[in-house]
Amino acid sequence: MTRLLVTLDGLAYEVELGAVGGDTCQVTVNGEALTVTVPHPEATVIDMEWLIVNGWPYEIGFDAGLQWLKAYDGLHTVEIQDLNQRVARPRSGDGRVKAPIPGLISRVLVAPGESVTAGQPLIILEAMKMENEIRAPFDGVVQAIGVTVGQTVLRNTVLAEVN
Amino acid sequence: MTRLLVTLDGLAYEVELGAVGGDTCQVTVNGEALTVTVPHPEATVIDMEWLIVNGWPYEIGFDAGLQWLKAYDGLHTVEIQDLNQRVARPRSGDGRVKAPIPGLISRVLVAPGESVTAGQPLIILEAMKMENEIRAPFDGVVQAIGVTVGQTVLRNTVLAEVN
Amino acid sequence: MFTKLLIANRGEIAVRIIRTCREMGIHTVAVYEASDRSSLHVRLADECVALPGPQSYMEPETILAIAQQYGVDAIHPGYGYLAEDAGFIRACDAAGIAFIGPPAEVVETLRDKIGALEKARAAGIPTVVHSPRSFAEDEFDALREAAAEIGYPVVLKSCRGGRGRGERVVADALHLAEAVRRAQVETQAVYGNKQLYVERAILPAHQVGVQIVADRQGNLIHLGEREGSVVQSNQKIIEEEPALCLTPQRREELLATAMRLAQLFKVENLATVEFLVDDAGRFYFSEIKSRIQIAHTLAEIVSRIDLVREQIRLEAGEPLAYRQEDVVRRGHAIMCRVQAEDPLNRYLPTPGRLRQVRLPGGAEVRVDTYVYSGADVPPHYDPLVAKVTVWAADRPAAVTRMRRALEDLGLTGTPTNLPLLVRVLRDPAFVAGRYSTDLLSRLSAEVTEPDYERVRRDLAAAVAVLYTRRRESFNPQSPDVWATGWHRSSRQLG
Amino acid sequence: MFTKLLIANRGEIAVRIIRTCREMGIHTVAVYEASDRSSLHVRLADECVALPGPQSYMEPETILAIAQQYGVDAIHPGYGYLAEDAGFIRACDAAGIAFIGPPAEVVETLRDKIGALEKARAAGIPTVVHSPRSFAEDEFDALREAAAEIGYPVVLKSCRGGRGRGERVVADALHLAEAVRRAQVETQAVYGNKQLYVERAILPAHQVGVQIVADRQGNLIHLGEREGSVVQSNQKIIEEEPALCLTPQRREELLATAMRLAQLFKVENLATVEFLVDDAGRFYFSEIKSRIQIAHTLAEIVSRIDLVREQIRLEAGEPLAYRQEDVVRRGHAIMCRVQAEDPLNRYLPTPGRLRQVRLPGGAEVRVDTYVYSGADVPPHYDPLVAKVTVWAADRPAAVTRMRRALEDLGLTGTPTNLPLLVRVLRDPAFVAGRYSTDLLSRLSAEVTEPDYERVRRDLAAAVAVLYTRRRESFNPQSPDVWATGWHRSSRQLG
Repeated sequence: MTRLLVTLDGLAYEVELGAVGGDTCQVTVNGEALTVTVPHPEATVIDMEWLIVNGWPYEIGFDAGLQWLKAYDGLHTVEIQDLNQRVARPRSGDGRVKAPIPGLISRVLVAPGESVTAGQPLIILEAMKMENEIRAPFDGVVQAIGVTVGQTVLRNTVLAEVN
Repeated sequence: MTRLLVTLDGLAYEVELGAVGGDTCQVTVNGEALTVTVPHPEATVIDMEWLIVNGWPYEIGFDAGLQWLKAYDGLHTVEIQDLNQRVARPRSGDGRVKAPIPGLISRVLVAPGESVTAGQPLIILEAMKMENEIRAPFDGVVQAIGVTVGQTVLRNTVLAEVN
Repeated sequence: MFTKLLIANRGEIAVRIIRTCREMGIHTVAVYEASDRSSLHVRLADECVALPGPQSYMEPETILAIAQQYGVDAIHPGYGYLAEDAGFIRACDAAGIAFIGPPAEVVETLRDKIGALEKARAAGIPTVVHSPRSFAEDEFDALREAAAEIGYPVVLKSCRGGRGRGERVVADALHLAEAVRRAQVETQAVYGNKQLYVERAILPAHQVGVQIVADRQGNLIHLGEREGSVVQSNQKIIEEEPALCLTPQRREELLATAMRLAQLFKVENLATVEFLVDDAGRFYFSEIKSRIQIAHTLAEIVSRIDLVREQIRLEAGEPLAYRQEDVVRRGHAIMCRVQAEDPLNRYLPTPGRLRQVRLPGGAEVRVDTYVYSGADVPPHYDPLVAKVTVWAADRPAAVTRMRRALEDLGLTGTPTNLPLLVRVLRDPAFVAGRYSTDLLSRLSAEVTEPDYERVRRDLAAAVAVLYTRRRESFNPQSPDVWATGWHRSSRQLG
Repeated sequence: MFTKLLIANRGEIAVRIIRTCREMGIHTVAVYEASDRSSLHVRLADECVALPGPQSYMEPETILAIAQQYGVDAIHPGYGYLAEDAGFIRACDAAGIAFIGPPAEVVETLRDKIGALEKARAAGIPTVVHSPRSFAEDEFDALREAAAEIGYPVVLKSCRGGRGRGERVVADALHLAEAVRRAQVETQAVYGNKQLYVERAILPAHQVGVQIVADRQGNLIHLGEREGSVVQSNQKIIEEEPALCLTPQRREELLATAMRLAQLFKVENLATVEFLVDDAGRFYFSEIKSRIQIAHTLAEIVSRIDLVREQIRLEAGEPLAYRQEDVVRRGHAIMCRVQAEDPLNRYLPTPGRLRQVRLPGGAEVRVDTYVYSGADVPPHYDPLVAKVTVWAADRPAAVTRMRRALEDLGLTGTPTNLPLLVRVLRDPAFVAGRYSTDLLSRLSAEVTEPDYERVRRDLAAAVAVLYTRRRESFNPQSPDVWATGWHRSSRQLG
């Protein structure tokens, strides 16, 4: 039995569910029993995009990190906590600054050792003819710059580290 | 170097080609050199459906057995002979009668041991509300009937054998 | 207005009805059978209900029970299935659920096809010569006598609904028995009824239907006529509007006759008044279909009126929003039915999973379908996969627009009749607009284009590359499939 | 008429041009750059030619060399790139290749935006207050003085082509320097030019463009006006026709003014005369775009005239086929731009491969796109992925039709702005038709529906199932990604 706390647009739902491998599973949300059908159980999980909950069909888009969910009525933010695992929330102080999209490094505005304040632009990343500022996540000191001007980077390439 | 005799709508073309793994390959057709680009070389082969030949793009549909080819101008029949392999043409006398489509056996018209003539209906296969006659491939004797009335069969299930 | 509507159908027409309901703010309930679960109608409805089996779409009790359980206030039957089932309509009436369509009595009158023909003839309207009654399975001798009296060639027709199922042209008495047997098997499968009647065949012919819209207040208008003379296995695979086989004067006569018939039979909601037209332009009343038709998209794209919206409005008791003179008809429209049928295997149905579905887009191209990349064409139903409807200012432009739309349309995973449609759209007789119901048996030999030599050469190169790549990617443990020299005749490929 | 035409563009507009050429029987040559190879325009063209790099679409020499090598007799530039490059037009003239668009002199006159504004004002037409000249990168002080003289808020604008790139509203002098720097970076990237000028900002405003069609014989007509006031990053993401911000009387005045301007500047082929309209309904001439626009589909779906066909016909020297009174305008149309942009990440571009593309269908819904299931959104270009245009008899029906079309549209693989578009289509101010260019900054809080509670509960269940299935299917060798309790803040997911 998996127990999850699903927070949708800030509203928390306690969800309990058993095996999810087949095309139908029983799910309890805040004590209410629901039947969830996965019409294409054989599809790879990343392709799965619609489910039927108690006879209501939902087409769902979601991001790779399951941070948001797109339903017919627009976007919903999502947080999922596994109540069985009780792992402490990791420190929020990850100072690795990653490329949010692929692109070209057009300028580097700071140097290692320099002090920066939260929100200060560190690097300019050009993609689709737009100039995107990559900013410091918090106040701190630049530990390293991982890229040079003119370099093409992939999504999630570490651009800089701040601590 | 692969050498093939490709017969398209009854017209024969002698084709020579080297490695075909990448996105571009050199092909000689009746002595004329052509460049063939496969825009999605990473796609599984069954999904491949367009190529660029000397700058002319072609969208191509073909059946699982490569017996026909659909291009923008309609259907073309295809036969391919590997000139390097020189395997004799197998005897055409295969008497196994297979289901051309999935469906339901609604009637069996002959019994093992019965003599039949080419084209004689052996079995009625119902699919999509249509009655399809499955006929004898040549004159002969029914060796076996592999199905019973009411049975649902998949494509290529052997329904009967005649020899 | 209704608040919750059940769609008692599947496939493209279910999707089409859901779309209008969503535009009208009406909550939709879809029904589906297991093999149909990937259909778009299930995904797009507000609620969806699983049916016990493939036959359930045509089971009045099953559908009505679901309608009551889900508290709907209206049922849209689409075409086929329960669309012309008077008993079902009465059951809906009794349950206080609106049936989107004509009253039971109208349906009953119209489904008695021989009675309808006689009533029309009594009103002075020309009809096709037909047998005075229909015949049960054990009345073959009587049927044969009726056919002899009418004179060959004759057409066998089902007493039940349309869509051409069971219809067969019989050239002479010798072929009658076998034709009757086959027609009965088919009508039994489709309509659950084997009763047949006989008509004199008109060959070559044109099939013309007039779209009628009628309110409960007694007003009715027509939205013009369409011609469906490109026929395969009795199904109209290509239809166009306006009809090509009519002179302007004949067109006016035919439209006026259709209006008279619609009034005579007191049609309500949507109906199509159907005629056969011979090569001289004479027309004969054939029947009235009192439901939405597959080809209704032609009237919609020409008139820009949403016929499903009108159906729902009229059933809710609202009057017609248009007078005849408000209806603007200009330009030309063509509709093609894309079906899962194998063009190289006698057009046998080809259910299966579609890998890629790429729909055509751009100006004045409309697609109605229940499939998408990864969806299934289930084995139990009609092979209709998609309808493509185009409009243009004139017929030549509509023909070239349809041709490019069909060339844009990509469907892989299971064979379809697309190559046949493309061939018709390139056929000189079709392009010239000179054809009748025998077009498909007279398709001209391959169209030769200036680039023919280059295209063949390039396709040979492309096929060689595909074949070699495929052979190399296959599992080497079954070399016999791919390594034999004469690939095409290899045993393993059946 | 032309026999072979090169499309000097990419993406949806290249596909759109190819479609009309195929309908006209004109042979097409497409150009593409490696990352763009999976685009539909490459697949649908008769011939395709690889370009050396992403910049090549805007290189006059490269394009002209290909045109000559392939023996084309016409070039269609689409929008952007070479559409308003007078030098390129002259080179085409010199090479004897028809450029589908106005003559070089007209383009030159119109691209001198300040000159055009002054010429219009001299003719008595109201214009926005603007700086008397434009400023180079090293003339910041002069630019600041000009801004102070006009009075804040002001708008910075590029001297080069449109599409809003580089345009920035500046609230006060404090923010001018940074805004100028950013505008210059952007205009350099898009147009290869940093020259800026200053206009007085009209806030809130409405952006209205009038579609003009003009032949070489001096005849011109308009196809009505469209409003593009739903603006994000200076791009009109939703446009509609007719404009909502005009009374019938103002509309007539504005259309008449647009016709006068079109004559004044001797426009030829297609052009859009653009105005700013303030909340009181006063309009100010802004500029003329002498090319086809992204939103031309609105005029097409309302008038049912194919504008690309008209462009080609007119360039071939044929006269206008329509008089003003022949143009039928009825109903209402809306167009949305679907863009590859991340709605949760400041709408940053999201190039990548699309897994599933499911286009909406049904009545009066038109889609223009270069993608399909499995196609790439390349990293170097505009994030525009698809345009959805709908028509209905009135605006409320058009709004609900667009809403259902957007809900029908399925795009997975990379985020898009679809959630934003859906939200606008549900916003009360938009639905009521009372909005101006600041709509997106005033979008109402989430729309609460009656079923809100049930939908949330069901989505929570669905997410839980998806999450659990995904976690189970993932490689157990990296448990840290999925097994941490607070999934969202997990380091590994960045």
